[in-house]
Amino acid sequence: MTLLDVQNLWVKFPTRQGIFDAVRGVSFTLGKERLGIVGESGSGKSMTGRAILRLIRPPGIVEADYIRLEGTNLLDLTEKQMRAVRGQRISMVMQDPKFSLNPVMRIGDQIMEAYLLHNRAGRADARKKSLEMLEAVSIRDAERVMRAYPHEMSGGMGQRIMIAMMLIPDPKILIADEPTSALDVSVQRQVLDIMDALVKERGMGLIFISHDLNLVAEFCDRVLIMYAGRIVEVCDADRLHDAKHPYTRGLLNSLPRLDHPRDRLEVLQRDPAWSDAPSVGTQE
Amino acid sequence: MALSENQTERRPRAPLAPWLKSILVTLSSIAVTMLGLLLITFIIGRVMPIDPVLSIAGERASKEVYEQVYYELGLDKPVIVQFFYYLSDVVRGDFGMSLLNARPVSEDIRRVFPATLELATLGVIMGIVLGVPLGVVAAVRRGSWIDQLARVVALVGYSMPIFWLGLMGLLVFYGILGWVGGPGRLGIFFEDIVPTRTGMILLDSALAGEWAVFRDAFSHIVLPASLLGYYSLAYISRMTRSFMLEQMSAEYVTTARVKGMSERAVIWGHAFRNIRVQLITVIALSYANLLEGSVLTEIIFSWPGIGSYITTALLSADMNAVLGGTVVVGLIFICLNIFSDLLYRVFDPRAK
Amino acid sequence: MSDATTWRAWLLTDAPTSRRHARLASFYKGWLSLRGNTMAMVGLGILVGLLLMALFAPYLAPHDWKAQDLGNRLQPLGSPGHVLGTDSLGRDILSRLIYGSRITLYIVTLVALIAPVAGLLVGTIAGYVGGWADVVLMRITDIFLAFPRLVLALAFVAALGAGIENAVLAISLTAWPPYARMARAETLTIRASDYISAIRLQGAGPIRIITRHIWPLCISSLIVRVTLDMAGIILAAAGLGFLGLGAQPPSPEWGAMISEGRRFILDHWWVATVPGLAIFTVSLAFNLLGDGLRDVLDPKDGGIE
Amino acid sequence: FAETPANMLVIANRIDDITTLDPAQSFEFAGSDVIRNVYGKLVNFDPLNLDAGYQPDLAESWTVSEDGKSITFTMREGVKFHSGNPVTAQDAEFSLRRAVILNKTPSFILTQFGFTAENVADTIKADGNTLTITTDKRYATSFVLNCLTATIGGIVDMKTVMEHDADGDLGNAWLATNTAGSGAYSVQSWKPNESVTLVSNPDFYLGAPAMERVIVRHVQESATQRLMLERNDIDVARNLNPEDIAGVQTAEGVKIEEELKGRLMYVSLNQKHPELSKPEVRQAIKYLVDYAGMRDSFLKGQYTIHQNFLPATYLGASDENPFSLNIEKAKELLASANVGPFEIEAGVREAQDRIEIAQSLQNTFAQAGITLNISVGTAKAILARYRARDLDVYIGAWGPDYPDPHTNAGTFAYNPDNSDEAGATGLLAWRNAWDAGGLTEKVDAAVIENDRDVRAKMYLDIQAEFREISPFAILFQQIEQSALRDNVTNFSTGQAITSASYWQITK
Amino acid sequence: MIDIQNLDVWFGDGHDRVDAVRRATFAVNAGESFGLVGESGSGKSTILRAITGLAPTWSGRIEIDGQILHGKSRDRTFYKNVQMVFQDPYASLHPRHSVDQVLGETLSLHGFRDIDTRVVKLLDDVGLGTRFRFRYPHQLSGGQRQRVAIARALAGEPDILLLDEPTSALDVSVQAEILNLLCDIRDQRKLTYLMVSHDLPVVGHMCTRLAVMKDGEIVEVMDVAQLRQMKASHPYSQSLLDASVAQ
Ligand SMILES: Nc1ncnc2c1ncn2[C@@H]1O[C@H](COP(=O)(O)OP(=O)(O)OP(=O)(O)O)[C@@H](O)[C@H]1O
Ligand SMILES: Nc1ncnc2c1ncn2[C@@H]1O[C@H](COP(=O)(O)OP(=O)(O)OP(=O)(O)O)[C@@H](O)[C@H]1O
Ligand SMILES: [Mg+2]
Ligand SMILES: [Mg+2]
Repeated sequence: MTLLDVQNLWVKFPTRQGIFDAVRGVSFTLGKERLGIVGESGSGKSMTGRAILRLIRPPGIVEADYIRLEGTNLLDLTEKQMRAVRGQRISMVMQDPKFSLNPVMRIGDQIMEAYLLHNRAGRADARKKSLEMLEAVSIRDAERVMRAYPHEMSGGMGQRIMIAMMLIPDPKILIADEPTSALDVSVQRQVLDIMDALVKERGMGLIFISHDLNLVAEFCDRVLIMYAGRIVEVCDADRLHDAKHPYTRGLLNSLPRLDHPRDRLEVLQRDPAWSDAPSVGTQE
Repeated sequence: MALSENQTERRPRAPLAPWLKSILVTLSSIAVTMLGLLLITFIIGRVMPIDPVLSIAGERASKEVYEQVYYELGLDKPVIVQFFYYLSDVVRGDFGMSLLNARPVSEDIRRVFPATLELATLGVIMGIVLGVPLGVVAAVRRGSWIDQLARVVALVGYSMPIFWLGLMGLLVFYGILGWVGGPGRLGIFFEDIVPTRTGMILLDSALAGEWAVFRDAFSHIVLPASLLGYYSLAYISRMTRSFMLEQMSAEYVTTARVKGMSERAVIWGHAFRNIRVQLITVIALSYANLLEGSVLTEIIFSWPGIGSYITTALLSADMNAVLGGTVVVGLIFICLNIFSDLLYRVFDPRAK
Repeated sequence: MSDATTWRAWLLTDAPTSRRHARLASFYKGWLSLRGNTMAMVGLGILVGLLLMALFAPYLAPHDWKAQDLGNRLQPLGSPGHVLGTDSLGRDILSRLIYGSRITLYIVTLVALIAPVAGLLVGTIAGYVGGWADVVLMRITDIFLAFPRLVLALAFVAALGAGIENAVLAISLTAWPPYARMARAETLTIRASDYISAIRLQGAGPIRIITRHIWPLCISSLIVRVTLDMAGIILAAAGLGFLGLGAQPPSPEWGAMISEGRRFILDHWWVATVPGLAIFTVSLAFNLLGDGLRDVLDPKDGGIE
Repeated sequence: FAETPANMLVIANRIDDITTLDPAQSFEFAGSDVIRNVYGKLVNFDPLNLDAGYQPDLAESWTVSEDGKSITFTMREGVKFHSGNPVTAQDAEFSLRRAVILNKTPSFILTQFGFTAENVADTIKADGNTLTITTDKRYATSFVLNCLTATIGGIVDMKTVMEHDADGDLGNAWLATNTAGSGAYSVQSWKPNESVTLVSNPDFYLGAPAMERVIVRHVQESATQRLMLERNDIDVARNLNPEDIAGVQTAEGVKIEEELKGRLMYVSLNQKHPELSKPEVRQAIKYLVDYAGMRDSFLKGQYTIHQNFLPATYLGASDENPFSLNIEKAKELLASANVGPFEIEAGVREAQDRIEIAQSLQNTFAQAGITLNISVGTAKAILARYRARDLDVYIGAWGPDYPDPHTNAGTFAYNPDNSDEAGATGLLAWRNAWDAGGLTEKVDAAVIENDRDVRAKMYLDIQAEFREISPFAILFQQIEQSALRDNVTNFSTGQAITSASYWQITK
Repeated sequence: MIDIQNLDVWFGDGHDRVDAVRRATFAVNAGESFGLVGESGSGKSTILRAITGLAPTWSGRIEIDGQILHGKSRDRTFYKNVQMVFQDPYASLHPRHSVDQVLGETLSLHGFRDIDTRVVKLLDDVGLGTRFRFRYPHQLSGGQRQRVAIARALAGEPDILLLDEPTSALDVSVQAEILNLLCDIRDQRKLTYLMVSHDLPVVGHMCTRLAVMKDGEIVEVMDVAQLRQMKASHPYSQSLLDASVAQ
């Protein structure tokens, strides 16, 4: 069943050289699944995620035929109604935990705030819920973490806290913007496992943004490959290695591999035609 | 002046007995700064062509009288010796006698400083109460008419000669409209009614329960204080705006929005919290500047404050008074600096 | 394609072909973003006007700025021959205002050349060298910062004698410490950056690093600050003039004109108000331009990407 | 905003010059105003009849010895100090001796009669109810008595003062901020740069003053004073400038009172300057002043043209004012001395009216080819240079120290030793390096002449010569314009001869 | 070529002291590429900074090309011999200096005369071409910036390059270009590399031997064959290997 349906999404920024299209006519749907979005830096992955939540501030412009969340078009909602959507129904884990937590607020307060915003509950209740949530993302010393400030946390913990904070209102959809790229390989694993478990248990829809093809291939159900603001290819994750688009192939081949030593790495040859071609739609 | 740049200077220090070390460091830096302050003031006193002897002996003094005063002041001793005499007195809290009015400088300062303190405090409060919200709104609505209005309001405050505003204000609100009390701190009727405890008439009269005096004192202070308030409003709102702009583009603000917070909660609950620290520094600085005494305001409003005290003393070569006043002002400056540092530690968890 | 558009394209290129081209292009982009800022352009316009006024003062001034006419003093605004009236000695206020722009510009330029440069020097040395130099220099800065500003300026003017140059020196003397602090704080962050490490690895010495690598980065925020402080500088000069210690008579320095006119403020308000408005306009212009420059120069605000 | 109370007088004035309230030391305008109301003197002026000259005050009468060197005063009976102690000859003896021994700045007013710390025991002596003072030579009695009306002649309460003697300072430190007199008022509080509050002495021997409290507030700005007066917050504004006087004149319930003061505005030329030392140049400059233009414009109502060193109302004062602006004549004079264009520096303190005078001079001088560069500085800085004979031209004011012609004659036209070493910084002639061209002896002679008319004639002669040859161009004499609420009567600032007194004022 | 023995590096002193590197010992032969891997904060960069004199305090023995180094000062021959490429291409170029200025200044510091021709050649060497000569950093992409940084490091014609995670801030596609470039110039100029990375495949691609670091200590030195066979002797290295391959 479709949770989110995006049709012909454009994100534009007016610049001195004219209008810059960060996202050009992207369409996709999301069910209760793990949808990966990959692409090189600047290909518009984050902007797509933010546009869904209507977080693009002026002068940026978001245009789309519709962005339907379980049937309602988010573009038609007032700012006030939109606030009820944010957090409670769609949540987003930001790219960099270091900058995404308020440095002068206790972590506990920030998590509880997210809960209290959408639930009529007392602080004690919120506290209990927050502790549970922290434990759910495998934070051991949850009591201490509640009292701590963001700068006292390592990158991995920060990322997990972000996840806990975004999941506490129990959203239908979670957008995770490169949740692991700032992390060490070992910590990366743990975070992925946690998210995986949560998606499975709660039946959420997950949009997983990353630039790491291998990671997405392994972790997600379906993958969108973006290039210059467009979706150039959509494929099932397990079939990623059979992808046809030269861009996707190039990305895959440019990675050094421990198991396949090579003298030279393959270098992506960009074809201007890629960015002119229309987005690959995914209407099901 | 934006002390926001200082963040880098205030990296957390030793985890080892940090309080002890930082207290020692702070104390020694105060001591060094004070010593330098004294030294420079002293040098200024010596190199100025204003002759302290003349201010005592007067224009018509004969040579003998002149020399007598010269020796009385100890001016025949080497400058270094004079400095050390002075230093040892100051350490004992003795700023010497004012050459001009034959009283201990410390007594004078006790009289004039509360006047300035009262004025500056009220002024800075007005500046904060109006300036901070103005700055925040301007930042949030960047580029809107309200931002432009805030800018013009602030810039007028920045660039209008304060004495011009002062005289005009006096003409309009006192001379024509009669809404406020005139120059001076109190009307003649109310002079010497309440006992001097703090030296700040508003406080003294409130303590004594003399509300009529309080009202009169307030009617006198409100105009000069608004003037100073406007001036600090200009500065505070500009700085608030630029701090807020920086915070509003930070990722955690987006995070807060993602949570579904209302814009107002995002601004005041999140972004504003983060500028508190910088704001404190700015306010402290602005307060310190007001406490330095706004000479021109004090002259126009016949306000017997420390600014005009020091200036009069300087113009008439009353070096003891100048030195005393400077030391006090410098000390306040340093204290405010330390105070804002302390608050910084309280408000910014990263500074621990 | 018209000439203008090719020029524009040439200037907006992201692949400049020579040093000059690169520099011009980056100026042009700055200019474009400044031009986009209406308020800043208003400020710039006023300042250009001021400059022209100073330049062509002899042609613009309707009267000799020092010609007295005691029988025709304190004429109101709009009186025949004297659009802005006359002052206490019967001199034409408009002419004095026009010639006064030269002095104002002179003050502003001189202070702007001294205080920030001194601050930059002290701040960057303290920040880069660190250790004892830092402690000593910052203590000195603190002392000057904690010093009552007017006392310092007055003392200085009193020591050297009244006069516009000394007033300027005195103002500079009180104005540098904030710049030093700012430059130091900035240096501290720059010092730790990789590009400084990189140039050190090429064997560059401290002088080269400070002058070629650190200064260019501090200067932009300094410029912004200076333009914002301009109002303060003009007013400080006016303040000294108010105390009779600024420009010497009969110099038509605007601050001095206000302080002359302030005696008549109740009955002949324009005598003080007209130069007051002039100061206001110019400092407003500097402020507006400063705000605009901040957007262009300050990388934090995302002017130059 | 009601009016000031009926028994209270509120005056706005600039009082930042008060440095001490000790009559033996005070030498400033505002201080003299206070002391005049606090201390009785042996002889004094009647504020309601100043033209009458000195009158008995604490001394009921006096006699002059045959040789003219001793004056014996008989003290008035029944007068009491504020402390309740009776005023006695011993107090008078103590007060005068004290002034001589302390040797503060104004002490020359007494010591010029030959009193020294060593000889006061003999020269100033009380005996029962009388006090005898003996001068070193014969002086005009009027001269001596006029000097005793100066501030330094204030009689202090010996008992009270000596209770506060500290380290043998004869109570100097204590008297600086406290008062112990017998006058109409005592000082209740003096807050420097803020206010002086006087309370009346109900036992004042001339009767209890109508104004029970007099508050003198320090208000720096003329505009501010005017606003306060218009708003009824003060009764008297003493420092209004001509424009504000003109403005306030039309205000309801305000009147202006004018009194001729002793203060003179003058320009002096340093004789060390090669060009300025030429007689023709000195003379030319006197023709290069736009006397009438200045008087009628920015000095309007506050100065009158006066070209002699004795202020009008003084004994021997002259009303000859021969000079007026005459560029042609000045040019002729300069040409006759073969003087081409030259440049000189004028020192002037930072007071608007003086700066304007300087600029007017600059303007007229320039028309004869003399470039006048104006250096504005603080009063102290400019004075220091003046005293060091370092200024080409000084533009300043001079007020008499006591109401006798010698006060100005002895400084403008008197210079026994013109060498740098003499360091006679108190003499204006010396400061301008002018040897007074033989006037010194004439001044010496005039001061001992006892015949009033002859003495007056002598001063007239001195001034006539002075006008022509001296390097001083006396310009104006001050008129003090006080603006009062119109219910204030009998207000007097003491004209040219003394200070303001308040006991006679009613409302 | 590089011989490091018992290297300790610490920051601050007394109770502030952070021991960033402890008793590190390894050697790199001429022409060899040696990798340093380990988790974030394990002290990899610090070793490089100690060699170049950018770390404040260290003890132990650092020998470069037969020269024993002392303290923080390095002489001219050292700078000619040893150069470093930094992790973040966005932070390692002066924001107000054009490519031409960066390279020109470096060349003149190394005492070259024919600066213009050398700048052109350097740009060619790193595959940028003269099109980029007068651009400012903000006009360059991350990969292009890293090329400039490499060109700068090559300007003095060094024998040894210290590479501090040269590609970790870059995209996978750009990473390939840079890694290829590094391989090419190594072969052309016979360079010795000491390369820091936390990405095992990258190290495996570039290096012949590597040291694994944990908490400031070198826990194991192994060669690339062992790496490929996933045979680490230390449990930490093993867990690191497992984590990277699991993807
Ligand atoms: N405020 C803005 N004004 C103009 N262009 C912008 C703005 N914000 C983003 N862009 C551009 O939009 C494009 C898409 O950015 P986005 O952040 O979505 O990239 P991304 O795919 O998330 O990259 P990364 O992997 O680096 O996070 C980029 O080219 C970026 O330069
Ligand atoms: N200037 C410094 N002052 C104090 N501690 C420092 C300083 N620089 C580095 N450290 C500490 O030294 C340790 C090693 O840092 P280093 O930068 O070498 O790690 P790294 O292995 O390069 O990590 P990364 O992969 O994140 O670059 C860290 O714990 C770090 O906190
Ligand atoms: Mg992104
Ligand atoms: Mg590192």
